[in-house]
Amino acid sequence: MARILFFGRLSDFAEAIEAPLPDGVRDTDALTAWLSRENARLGEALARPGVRVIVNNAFISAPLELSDTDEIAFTSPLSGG
Amino acid sequence: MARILFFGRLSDFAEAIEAPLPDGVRDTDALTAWLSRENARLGEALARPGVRVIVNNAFISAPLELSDTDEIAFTSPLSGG
Amino acid sequence: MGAPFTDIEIAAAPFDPEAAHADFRRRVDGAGAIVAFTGLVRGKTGDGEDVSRLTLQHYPGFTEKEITRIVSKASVRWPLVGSRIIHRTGDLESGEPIVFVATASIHRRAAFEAADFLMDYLKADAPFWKKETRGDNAMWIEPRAEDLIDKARWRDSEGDANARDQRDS
Amino acid sequence: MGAPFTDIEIAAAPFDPEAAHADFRRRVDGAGAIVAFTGLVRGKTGDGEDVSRLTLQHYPGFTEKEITRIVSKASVRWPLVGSRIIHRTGDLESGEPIVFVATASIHRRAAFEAADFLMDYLKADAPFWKKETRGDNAMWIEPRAEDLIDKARWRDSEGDANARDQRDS
Repeated sequence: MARILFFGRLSDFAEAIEAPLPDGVRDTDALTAWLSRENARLGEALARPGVRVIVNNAFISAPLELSDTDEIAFTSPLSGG
Repeated sequence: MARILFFGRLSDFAEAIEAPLPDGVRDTDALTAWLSRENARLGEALARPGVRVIVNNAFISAPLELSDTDEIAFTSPLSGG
Repeated sequence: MGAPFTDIEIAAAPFDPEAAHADFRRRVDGAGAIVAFTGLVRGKTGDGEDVSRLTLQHYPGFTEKEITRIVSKASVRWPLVGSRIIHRTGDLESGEPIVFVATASIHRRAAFEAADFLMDYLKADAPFWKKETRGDNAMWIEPRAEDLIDKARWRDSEGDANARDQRDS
Repeated sequence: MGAPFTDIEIAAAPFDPEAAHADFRRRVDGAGAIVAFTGLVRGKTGDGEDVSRLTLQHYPGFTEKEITRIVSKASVRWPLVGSRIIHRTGDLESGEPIVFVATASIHRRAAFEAADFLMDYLKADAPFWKKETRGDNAMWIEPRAEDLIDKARWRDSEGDANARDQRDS
């Protein structure tokens, strides 16, 4: 089961998801596209500047291949401590 | 009555004095000379570099005239807080 | 002096900075200097508007990992006896402690600089998301240019800071 | 924000830094940042020799006056909500708090800089005389070049420090 999490502004539009990756979703870009189709308001928020993706506790800087054991977090710009 | 106080290293050699100024002592230099005559070990300590004199709660930078209402403190270099 | 200890705590409920300080002080045997920073929720924004509530979100596991990474940077740079960080999450009211950072070292300059550094890095890099509620209006706070400038202060003086650590407290 | 308050205390007996911090925190309504420095007596000198006792002498009246003057400098330079200084005198054992300096401001940079400044000035200028006892040997401590260098850090950056105060905490 993949875990998909949302933080900051993004958490206003979606709850955490614990499920197998959707059919045909093999990387983070595809997952973003899928989430945006399923949830238009989340899609708008994901398209804003500063959104970053964390896979298995590390920020990614390029699209990353995903599997069903991954934890993927979508984050709006962090506010800091 | 003048009050004469000693701090730091100087306090090892003399206790506070509360008395009229000695005869003929009209300024801080004369007081230093009188104290050094009365107490040789104090005199040696007063001659060391860094000794400063405080009259009525202010450091003095030149010999200062004294009267019997003054508080005069002789201090070795302060260690700081 | 052995390896420095580090305590990192994400607190979902109000915490007591003085209890944290007392506990920290008991543990920093041999230190000559403790610097403690306590951040308090302010009831007003920069523009003087009232904030009725501040809500902090964190990413359990990842937030702790990132803070640990920040503390490691400080431990490499300054000879610390120990450090302690407590950061609130959840809903906070005006006046409540939101962050506590304590550092201990043999010498005071290292303790001051490390605490200052930790706060700058926490402000810029720690994974927290803040929502301010003003009346009926809630808004997510994005990072401020100032926080990135504060962090950048530490970039070009690495050698300098190390040289200064060697002095007495 | 009204005029900053200042508490200066010369303590002949051990004091509790956490009680002082709690009391200070209660009084700094509206502050966003508290920085507290606690200095502890170290059981060893810079050369690793054991110190069995530290004795501090002050000049009642004059010492308070000089510390007040130092705090006034900080209050002019940084927008403080308040500050508190406690300094021990008398005989101190290893591990005992010797000095506590707390500053509060709306913003963290001002609180950090003011506390750091106060410690540098206290170290260099506050009228205290210290005697270290090592075994049967007692010696008066004279000021160290480092303390004068620390103080000199604040000389040529007055404009800079003021500019930085304006930023948000």
